[in-house]
Formats: sequence, C-alpha cells, structure tokens
Amino acid sequence: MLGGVVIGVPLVLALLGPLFAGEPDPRGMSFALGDGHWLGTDFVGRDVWQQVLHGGRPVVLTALAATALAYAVAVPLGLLSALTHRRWLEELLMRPLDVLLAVPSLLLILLVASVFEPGAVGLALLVAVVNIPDAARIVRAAAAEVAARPAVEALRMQGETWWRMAVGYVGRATLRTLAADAGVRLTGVLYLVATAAFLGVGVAPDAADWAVMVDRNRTGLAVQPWAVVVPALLIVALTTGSNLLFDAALDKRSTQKERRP
Amino acid sequence: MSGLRSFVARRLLLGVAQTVAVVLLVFALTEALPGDAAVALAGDQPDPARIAAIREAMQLDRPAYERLADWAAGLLHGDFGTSLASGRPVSQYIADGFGPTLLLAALTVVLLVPLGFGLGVLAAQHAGRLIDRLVSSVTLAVYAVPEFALGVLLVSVLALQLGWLPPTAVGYGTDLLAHPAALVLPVLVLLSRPVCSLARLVRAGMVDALAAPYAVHARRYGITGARVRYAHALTNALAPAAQQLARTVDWLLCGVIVVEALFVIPGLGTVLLNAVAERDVPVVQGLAVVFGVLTVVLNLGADLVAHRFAPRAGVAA
Amino acid sequence: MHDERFPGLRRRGFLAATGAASLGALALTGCGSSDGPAASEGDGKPKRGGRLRAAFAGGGASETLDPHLANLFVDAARAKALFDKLADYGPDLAAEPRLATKWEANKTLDRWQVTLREATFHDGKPVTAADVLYSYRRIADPKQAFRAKASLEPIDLDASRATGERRIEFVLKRPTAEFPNVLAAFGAYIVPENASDFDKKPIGSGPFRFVSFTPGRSAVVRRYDDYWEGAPYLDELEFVIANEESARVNALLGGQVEYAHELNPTTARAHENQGQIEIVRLRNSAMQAFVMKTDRPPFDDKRVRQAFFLIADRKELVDGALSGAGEVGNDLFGKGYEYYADGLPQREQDLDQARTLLKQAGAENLKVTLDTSAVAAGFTEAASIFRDQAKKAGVTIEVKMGSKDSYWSDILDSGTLACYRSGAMPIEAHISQRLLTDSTTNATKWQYKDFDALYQQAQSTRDKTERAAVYERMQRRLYTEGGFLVWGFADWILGTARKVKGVERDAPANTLDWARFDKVWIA
Amino acid sequence: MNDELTQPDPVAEITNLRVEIDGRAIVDGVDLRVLPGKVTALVGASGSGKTTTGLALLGEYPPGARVTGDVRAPAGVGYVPQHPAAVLNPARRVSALLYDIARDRVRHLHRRERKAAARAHVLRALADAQLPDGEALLGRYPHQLSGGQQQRVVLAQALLLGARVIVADEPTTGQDALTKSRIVDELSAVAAQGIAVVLLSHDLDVVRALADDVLVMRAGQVVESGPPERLWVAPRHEWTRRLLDAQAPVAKDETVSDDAGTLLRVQDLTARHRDGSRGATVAVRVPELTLRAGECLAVVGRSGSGKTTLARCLAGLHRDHSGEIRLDGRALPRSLRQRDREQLAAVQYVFQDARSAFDEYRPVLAQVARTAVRLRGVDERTARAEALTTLTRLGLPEELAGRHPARLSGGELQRAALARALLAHPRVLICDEITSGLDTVTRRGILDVLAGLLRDRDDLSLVLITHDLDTARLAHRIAVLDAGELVEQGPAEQVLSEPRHPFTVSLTETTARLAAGT
Repeated sequence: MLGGVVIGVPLVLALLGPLFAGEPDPRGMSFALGDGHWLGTDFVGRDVWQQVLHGGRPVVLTALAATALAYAVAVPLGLLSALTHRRWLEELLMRPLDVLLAVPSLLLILLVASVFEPGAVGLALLVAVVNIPDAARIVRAAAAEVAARPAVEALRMQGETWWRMAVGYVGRATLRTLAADAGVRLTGVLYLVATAAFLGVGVAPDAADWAVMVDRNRTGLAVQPWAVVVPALLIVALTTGSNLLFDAALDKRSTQKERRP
Repeated sequence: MSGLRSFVARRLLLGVAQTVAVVLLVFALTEALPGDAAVALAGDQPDPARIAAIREAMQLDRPAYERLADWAAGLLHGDFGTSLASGRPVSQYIADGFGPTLLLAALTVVLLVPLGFGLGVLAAQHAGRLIDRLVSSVTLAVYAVPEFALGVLLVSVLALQLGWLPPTAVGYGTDLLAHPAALVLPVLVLLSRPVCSLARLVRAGMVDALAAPYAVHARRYGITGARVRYAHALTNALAPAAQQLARTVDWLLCGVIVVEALFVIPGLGTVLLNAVAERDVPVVQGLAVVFGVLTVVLNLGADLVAHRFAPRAGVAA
Repeated sequence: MHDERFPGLRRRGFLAATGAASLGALALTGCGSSDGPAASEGDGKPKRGGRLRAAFAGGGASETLDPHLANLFVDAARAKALFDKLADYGPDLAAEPRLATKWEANKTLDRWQVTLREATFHDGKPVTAADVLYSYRRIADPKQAFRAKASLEPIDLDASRATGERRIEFVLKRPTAEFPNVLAAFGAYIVPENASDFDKKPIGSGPFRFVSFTPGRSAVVRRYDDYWEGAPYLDELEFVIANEESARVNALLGGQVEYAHELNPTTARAHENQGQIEIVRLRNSAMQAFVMKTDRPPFDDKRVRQAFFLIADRKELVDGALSGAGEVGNDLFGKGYEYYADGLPQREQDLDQARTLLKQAGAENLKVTLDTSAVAAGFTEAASIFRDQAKKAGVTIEVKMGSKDSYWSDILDSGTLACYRSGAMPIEAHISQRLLTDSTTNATKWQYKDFDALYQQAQSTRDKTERAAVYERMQRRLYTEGGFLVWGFADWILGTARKVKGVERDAPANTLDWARFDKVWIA
Repeated sequence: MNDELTQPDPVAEITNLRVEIDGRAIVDGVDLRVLPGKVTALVGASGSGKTTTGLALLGEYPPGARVTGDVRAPAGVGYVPQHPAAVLNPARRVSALLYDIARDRVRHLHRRERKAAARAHVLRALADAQLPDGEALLGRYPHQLSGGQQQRVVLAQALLLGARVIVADEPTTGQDALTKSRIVDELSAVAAQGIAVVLLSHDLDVVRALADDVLVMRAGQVVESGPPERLWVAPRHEWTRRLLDAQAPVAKDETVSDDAGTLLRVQDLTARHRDGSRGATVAVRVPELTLRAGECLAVVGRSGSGKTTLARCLAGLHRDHSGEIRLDGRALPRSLRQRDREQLAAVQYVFQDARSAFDEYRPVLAQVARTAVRLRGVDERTARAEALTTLTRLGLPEELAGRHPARLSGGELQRAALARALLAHPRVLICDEITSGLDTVTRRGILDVLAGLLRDRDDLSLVLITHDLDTARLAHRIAVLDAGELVEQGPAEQVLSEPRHPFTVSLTETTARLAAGT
C-alpha cells in the first residue's frame, strides 16, 4: 500500500509526464529561479519542471530495459546450465560469466562504454552486461534446486519437450526467486545509471533523465537546489517504492503458501 | 580436510585461469577503444606526424600480440612493465594507489561489520515492529541514493555549513592517516550503501533462521533468546553476509572512483581512470591483474566462510 | 565550464600550443616593457611571506616536472614557477621578452640575434647561450616527441650558435617575421645544459625553487631569492591536484587551499561577491566554435557555410552552453588579441536569410551530422542548442557523441561538422597551424593557395601596420566564407581566498600572467 | 481401577484438550495421562490430531489456534521429530548443539569445573542415547551424520535437558525393519531410565512392540484406548479394526505362467556415484537379474543399499553405469534422453515422494494426461478422458483430479502418480518406495491398487523397490540388496521363509520379531 503510493508518484510522472510537458520554452539563463519556472532552470537554462516531466521515461525505460535484458540473457543461461547434464556445456556457459564477474565493474563500465555507442541503448546494454553474471548465478542456483526435484524427472519420464520442462516448469518455479531478485536489481540498475552519468559514460551529458539531472545540476546546488533535489527524490522514491512493492507481493504469496493444507 | 585442501587448490588454479581470462579480455577491450596512447597524449594537437612519432617512441607500432606477449613474459618474472605515458614502472603506480585505497577500505570494513550486523540484528530482533520497519525503510532509501549525491550533501552540510570536518583530503596524498578528520566524510559515504545491503541481508538471514525448526527446537529446550539469536540465527546469516562482504571489499579495493574524485584521494580508482583515458595499456593490464587476483582471493575466502557456516551447500568448484 | 564530470577524461589538452612554422621577415626590436602584473586596485601594499596552496586538475601518476613534456595546465603552472622562457605572451598574445632582453633580425629575417639578460639558475650558475641551445636541441630531438618541437621547427639548430656568453645567433630555415612567437612557444623552457632528469631535483631559473614532488598529488616549491625579476612575495607555494571541480571549490571554501584553478560558471555565480571567496574571470580565454569541413558537401558550397553562420543564435549558445560566462564570437579567432579584426559587424541570427541561402545552394531539408564529445565543457550542450536552432531553419542536425580520449584526432579528417575549441595563441599561430594548405591540424580543410600567399605576404611585411592590414584581409575572408563558426569566447574562472592579492585579471589562460604566482601575496 | 492405585502419579496430563483453527477442531476432547517409565502411544492416520496432541505437551500449538482444556507438563519435555535433521542447526557442530543445553546443567559449578562437567554430561547423554562412540561425532556437522545418528543426537539433547517426558513423532516412518528395531531398542532404553515416552505413530508393529498404553485417534478424537495386548486381540472401535486390518497381507495374484518370456534382463550392471573430488564410488553391482512378463519383482534392502540406484538405472534416470539392460532382448540406452518414445513408455517409474514429483502449478489431471499425449501420440481430449478413467479407477474422482497438487493428500497424489505412469501403457512399472511415507491405512490402499493391477493386466510387470518385507510379500520374486551387492534372489516364499544369506536372515527375523510385538 505504502509502496504503491511511494512508487506511484514517480511512475505516473515518468509515464505520463511527456504528455503534459508541452513544447519546450526558450532557454533562459542557467540555474535561475522564478521567471515562470516554478522549479527554476537547469544547467543549460532549461525549465526544470519540464525536464522532470521528460526525464522519468528514459530512466524507467532504461532501467526496465536493462533489467529485462540482463534477465533475457541470464535466464536462458541459468536454465540451460542448470538443466543440462553435460558438464562441459555447463562450464562453457558459466565460466565466461565468472571471468566477467572478476572484471571490476568500474573497469567494465569504462571500457564497454567507450566501445559501444553512447546513448540509451548503449547504457542499457552496459548495465545489463554488468548485471548478467550475478543474475545468471541466481537463476542457475534457483533453477538447479528446482531441476533436482523429482518433478523434472517425472516430466522426462513423460517424454516432455525440453522447452516445456525448462520454461513451463523450472522457469515457472524460479519466478519467485526472480521476483525477489528483481526489486534489488532494479535499485542496483538505477544506481548504475546514475553513476554512469557521474562518470560521463553512456549518456548524453544534457539528456533529460533524472539520473543525469542529479549529476549535471549538482554544480548549481548552492544556487538552485531544486534541479538536483527533485529528480533525486524521485529516483529514491522509485527504487524504494518498487522494493516495498516487491516485498509486499512476496509476503502475500508466501503467506498464501503457508495457508495451504 | 584433504577435500578442503584440494578444493582450495582447484579454486586457485581456476583463479589463475580466471585472471588470465580477465587480462585477455581487458587487453582486447583496451585495444578496441578508439584511439591509442599516442592519440590520447596528443590531445587537442593531433598533428599526424607527432602522433606517429609518439607511437614509434612508445613502440605502439608493433603488433598487439607482440606487446602482450612481451608484457606477459615480464609478468612471469614479477615485472609489471612500464607506463607508456611516463615510462615509470607500473608496480610503482599500483603501490602508490594501493595505500590510500587500502586505508579507506580497511576503515570502511572495520566500521561496516559492526554497523551492518548491529542494524541487521536489531531489525531481526524486532521483526515486524516499529524499529524493524524504521531500519528496513531507512536502509532501503539510503541504498537507493547514489554516492555522489550523498557525498555532495554531506560535504555541504557537515563541512561547508557547519565547518566540522575538512571537505576534502586535497594535498594529503598518502599521508592520510595524519589527517584523520579528512577521512570521516569519505568513509561515511563509502559506508552508506554496504551498511544497508549488509543489514538487510543479516536481517533476512536471521528472520529466516529464527523461524526455522532448529531455532524453535533450541528455544524449546530453554536456550536463552540471546543465545538462539547469536549462536543459531546469526551463524545462519553469516554465509550470505560473508559473500556480500567479499563483494564489498572487492568493490572497495578495485576502485571507488566516485569517492576518490569527490574527496581527492589518489587511490587505485583514480589511477585506473587516468590509465584508461591515457590508453596506458600496461597500467590498465597491471591493474587488471591486481583486481583479478583480489577478486579471486576474496571470493575464495567468502566461499570458505560459506563452507564453514553453510556446510550443507557443499563446495562445488 | 570545465567539466566537473570526470576529470581524468578531459583534463588533457587545451593548452593549444603556438604555431609551428612561421614565414616572413621583420625585425622586431625587442624590449617590450615587462610591467609585471598590474596589481588590481585596493589590493594594498604587497607583503612578503606566507604559503599558498593552489588546486589544479592534474594528470595522475604520469605527471612529470619535465618542462618540455608539459601538457596540462598544472604542468604549465609548475613549469612557469620553476623555469623561464626566452619570451612569453602578454594579455594580447604579443610576445614579450623574458630571459631574452632583446632580439634583432637581419635584413632577410632569417638570422636573429638574441641577447639574454643576467639571470641565474637555482644552483647559482648563470643562464648562458649554451643552456638555451641545449634546451632547444633537446626539444627538437627527432627521437623525441616534445610538444614544442613543431614550434621550433623554423630554427636550424645545427647552424645556430652562441656568439657570446649571453648572445645567440639563431639561423632560420626561412625568413620568419614572427620569430618572437617561437621563443614564447608553449613548452619552450630553458633548462640547464645537460639536464635530463627533472623529477628528482629539477633546476631552473624561475621564481621558485624545487622542494618536493609527488606525481598526481602535490608539488612544493620555495621562493628563489635571486630571481632576476625580483624575489616572489610568497615563501612557499604548493600545487595540489584535485580533478573534480566540486572538490577544488570545496577545498577553497573549507580553507584547504587558497587558489583554485578552473571553476564552473555556476560556482562563480554562487560565490561572486558573497564575501567568502574571490572569483577571477580571465576573459577571452577559450574560443568556442563549430568547424565545417570546407572541402566536402554540404560545406564545400560557401552559401551553406554562410547559412550556418546565420543560424547560430550566439547569445543563446553563450548563455546555455557557457552558462553566460563568456562573450559572443564573430566567426573569427582571437577576440581582443593583437591583429584581431574588430571592425567587422557583429553577426546576428537571421533565419530567413539562412533559408534563402540554403535554397539557393539547393540544400533545403539539409541533414548534417554534428560530432561532439564530452571532451570539453559545453560541447554537448552547444551541440544540442545548435541542433534546436538549426531546426528552425529547416536543417536537421543529428548529434553524434564520440570518445573523449580520441576526439581531436577523430574530427581532424573525418566528419563534416564538429564542436571545436581553442586556447589562447597569437592569431598568426592560429592561421599557420590551422588554416594553411600544409597546416598540421587543419580541421576546416581550408586549403587555398591565395590564402597561403596572403599569409606569406603578412610574414614578409616589415611594417606592423601594413602587416595588420594583411591580417585583416585574411580575417575578412574567413568572416565571409570561412569554416570556423566561432560563436563565443569563454571566460576562464579562478577562485582565490580573500586574503590572496595580486592575482592578474587581464590574462587569458596560457599567457604570462595566467597562473603566475611570483607577483601574488597573502595579505 | 485397582491397577491405577499401584501406578505412580502421571508426569504429564492432558484433560479435555480442544484445539481449533478457523473454527474447525483439529483436536477435540482428548485426555492423556503420561506415566514415568512408560510408553504411551498415539495411533492414527495422518491428520488425526496426534501430532497436535503431542506438541501440546511442549506447550506448542499451530499458529492461530484456539486452545481450551488443561495441559499439565513438567518444565523439560524432550521432542524427537520425524525428520531430526530439521531441528539440528546445519551451521553448528554436534558439540555446540549439545553444550548449549549442557551449559544450563553445570551453571551451579565453579567456572573452572564447568567445562569438564559439561563434557561428562554430554558424553553420558550420548551413551544413553545409544551412541557409545559419541565422542567421535562431536566434531562433526549434522549433515555429516547418518539419519539414525541424527535421531540419536536429538534424543541425547532431550536426555541432556533432563527431560522427564519425551515426545517421539513418527520415529520409524519410512525405516527398514532393522532400523525400526534399533529405534524400538533406543526408546525402550529411554523408558527404562524412568522417562515417560509419548510415541506418535501410525506404525502398528512398533506401537505394539513398545507401547504400554495406546490411544487410537481419528479426526481429532480418541476413539479407543487401552493396553496393546487388549487392542490387538479385541478392538472395540471399528476404526481400530480397520487400522489392524490394514496390517494383514495383501491377497496376491499367484499365477505367473511359466512360459512367460523374459521381459527385462540386467547383466553385469555396475552403477557409480560421482562424488566431487573423491572420484566415483560404486553404488550398486548386479551380475544378473531378470524380470518376466506379468511378474512382480521386489527389490529389498535398507536405505543406502543401492536399490533406488538400481531402479533409476532401469528407468534411465541414472546414466553412470556399465553393463547392459535389455528389454525384449534389445539393449536400452543408458539415459532416457536417448530412449525413443516406445522405450520410454515401456519402462515407467513412480517416485517415492509424490508431492515433489508433481508440478505444483498445474492441475493433476492435466499433468497425468500429458503422458498419453507425449508417449502415445493421443490427442488432448482423448488423453484427458483416458486420464480421468484411470484416475477414477485408482480411486481419484474427477473433483479431486482437477485440483492442484497442493490440495491433495500424499496418498491421493501417489494414486495420481501411478495413473500418470499407467497412461503410458508401460510394460515395466517401477515403484520406488511408493508407500513409505504413508500411514498404514493409506499404504494399504495403494498396495491394494498394485495388487489389482497385477491381477488385471497380465502384460504388466512390476518392480517394487522397498525396505519393507510386508510390502515385498506382494511380489512373486524377491531380490535382496545389501551395501550395493545383490546378496540373494529367488521366489518370494522361499526368500521369506528360508532365507540363505545372513543379511536376509536378520531382516526376516527382525520383521517377525517386530510383528510379534516383542
């Protein structure tokens, strides 16, 4: 409930904001207050409120896309390596991830960001790459536990297809773990997006994007705090809210589970 | 016992392979970056003749695999090579950067462990009640705040408005210990997120364990609440906490660039960023080796702890 | 402006070096007055003593005290404290004598007699002609790639020789009227004969002597009492490295340093006249421009270039990309410098005219890619502002972000339109480096024989007024149809503690009085 | 009435206990007197309320329960759960788990003497719990102990506590005769120390062997009580009678025509388990074993004897083996991945734990029907109808079949699992301990189903994997495995009545002894 309210504000702003933003005003002086800008202007003289309205969608979409992308790679990898009985295939799938895990994420961000074209797509890719090893390990661990259940062997005895076993059963049974992981991962992703903006990699420095706004406008903190405070609060609300929501959903499901005869 | 020893041996072997793979990956990525050390050094004076001369002076005109092989051969003798940008030994770069990094990491961990565990235990003890909700939501919110935002906030309030602490460690260099006040803010910022994740993990582990049949059984047999909490429930939270701690230490040692930049602490992160910007491949490579080894060793340590506290999980290499 | 984001990635460069080759001949009788810093009013009487800490963005562990390797602002500031050049740039970028007291050319302008003043190195030895020749030969060593090597290229060092203890005859490969600019070239510092290791205990003839140095962290120097221009006021000076702009500001506000180099316009606005710190704006320090490649479509048609000149709303660019900290440009380099053509009318936005020109050129619905990068502050902002402005004239600009570490090299030959900037240098150097057929960094691909000839004519014009007229002709041509769309000149912003006095305000970055600490005192 | 005068006072007593959850009584009006040195047994099927009653002695009730009535129990009540591993903290050594409790007993001593005294207490408790070599176990973690050792460690904990009452919850469920007899010995030794034992069990053999007093429970109520001698001879309540009847041997189909050909032949089979660094260990070795068409073969052995591994080799679930398995003279591929549809259908397998063998997210009926679709190529609708018929025949009506697994009982799920395998029209059906987790009545129901299958389907051969000689009586032939070796095989009657191998002898003797209730 609380989670719903907390996440509602940033989500509504993010999704509907661009519809209400209207045409951009002519640029004014940077970091100015008043003059028709009720949240002032940002570091290049744009209206902060308009930037806030525009800036949610990329954050939310990038974060969601990166999370989705990370799982899109991690889930098949994890399922495949958990379900295969071929040791070499498992090694082939998981060992490269260990290597990726041993590369400090900072180094990875710096290098990959320079190799990929910066922009929303590049950033999402980058953040996904950083998240894949960890996510794949989690999926694999959860899936390996499920795959060891007699139910999988029973499905094998029935001559079921790999697809039906892996996706229809094992994938389904690992959903709970994934949901718990997703809340934390989303927070991590948003953090990475914000940090990438700080490092100046992967995003256009003047993008209308809450994470970028926090970083780029902090030079004006003393003159015009709203340009930093508002997007920062929205990001915090987004992550806190989504975590509360995931927690609540999990609680509900687990109590339901316990109630069963 | 011999099983454990062979496990460690296998893991170390794997670690060597992992480090080699990391170095190769980093080398490939660094080579794939646009421009090279000569272009980076030329900067806004990209006179082609000058770039060519620099390239020749740095021996960048040799094929990549030859340079890699030379560097690797040197590494086998413990020689990390020399920087392209300055000609100084890479080992000196690493040694210089390691001091501040290690100091910050050590201080952070020393504070992190009691704080994280304390908060986690406190929340678990009052699970579902006001204190728990308070700790849980504050840690969640702080966890979501990017470091630089927190850093800027703390500096503005504690250093500039109130004047309690120095805002940066500028000019202190390696002599940070002589200026303990300058370390307070960076350590605070470094602590913020790890404390939150550790506290949440400890809380979750303990809440799980306190509801487990063995905790019920212990209480049933009149074992005191405190003993159940610390001897039974906390040990259960130790394995995941150790993994998280290893990841945190890894992060602390492998470059906390944001904090280093904000507070002017010349640690490994700064060295790394400069090296990447300068396309100083030997320095990047040297750091990759150091980071790779650190990661391998830390993960091994965490796995051993996990093995001790969650023996059932087994240790599959 | 200066990039508060990641320091290491952009601290590089900007110290645009002075020109390589200069042609022509003119005897310039030296002895420009060296007034020293014009102390701002109200600074009171200079006081001796004290220690000053100055925060700069730095280059990390690769930094060196070798003055010939100086590449960054902090390198230049440290080199300036420890070493001297024969000449240096005044506020209008004209060369002023330093270690040289005078220079005289022969009639053909290919032999120059330079006389040194009486000065001593920190170890007490006099600065001699041999030291000068050693220093120049070291810079020009073909096996090395020192930055000033290209600047010294006109000198035939094998033929040049000492004609006395403090007299040198420079033999030039060709007549070079602007030879003093060569002597003032960036990085052309004079070191003692046979000096090669500068990190242990460098010896120079500058106002401060070496105490200690840790690359990427700090350098400490002490007053040199026997400095030829009079001993500095400060007892000790420490250069500290803080790559983050916010860190420099915070350190200054927190009293950890007394001088902070390269601040943001916003910081300046927040603290200007607030009483906590002093803000110093060095005007005309950095040209801000877009470069159009004149040798390829669409900019091979001069009407398209002219249309682009008219698309730019320079005020909006300065306010938006430079946060107002600067002046609008007029498509010419070197506002306020010697020879600048300030008689030309200020160009304003005229979208109708721009549309007409584009239509005439058959370039309606033009689509152009604008290269930019986070390599310098304001670049990406300028790019997106210009994109919006061009849209109003029916031109679609696609902004393409490039890698910051290789940006300058990338845009030199490829692309059609790119963000550009340049530090202060003489207008002559700007032309010779960037606008001649054989220029090494000709980013606009401005290659015209008649323009080259004009340059040669200027270099061979003896009379200064006549030479100025030739420069004006060249600039008029550039103004009409050149490849540089110069939209502004950024201020260089410094912050100092209130007790710091004697900081020169009329000194574009890279000139003599910029980052000069021997005339600074602590009240 | 006279007896009661000579009896000591009860150490614990429950009077008119009623436990309600959501308005439904799970225990209703139960009276229980627990006497020192005596074994009091609560007998009943799963869900009869015996665990709730037993836990009430420890003062524990299900969450949200409304409790009325009177429970009087001493301070220390020991508890030995069905799965002892669950109450042993996996992260702590046995020593820590025991010293925790011993600490309290040495508190009065001087600090320096405490350690030695605690150690003495611990070792004595281990010895009393039939772990004389307990010292060697102290340094181990719970997962490094066998199930029996875990159970005895939990018992030692109760003894250390100085418990005057110990509640043992289904201690013998799923155990073979030898283990059962060992547990019986343990518990009677405990009772001999003057400790009251409350035994919750549906295993009537064990109850008869141990109990001094028996309470038969059904649906939360005690339907009958008395000493076992009387109950066994003259049960008064109809439910008691049914419980006892469930013990009687199942009528079996004796006719396997001699001309029935060999269906399945195992030759020189050696199966291994890969065990991390230590390499492979041999799990089971079978030189020769045959199964004729229409025959029922029981493979008997204790847990860890390799019988499940053998069954999994047959089904293609355990690939790591050498030797040959031939069906109709054709070699079966080792892994079921390599078996074609026909081969898959021919050899089907029913798992021990039916609940974990079903996908918890889909209705049982849908899962059962898939066998026909996948293995026989039947279309969805026909498969569904066929599944329904089979399920109904096995005693699972449509209403139940349409539910998700979580809403079915263990016995119902095991029927569904049988139906799932039968829809393949298998020629060999392997049943791996399919009754071991079930209570007596349910187990009897499943065994009746199996007997019915043998009668009705001449083409179906059964392989019963079991630790239980009673179950094995259903078979025509019995093979006995001990420590991975095939020690004896032959016709069922012969193996049961004239066992030759010493292991078989001890197994049959113990079973007989337990059944006799001595």
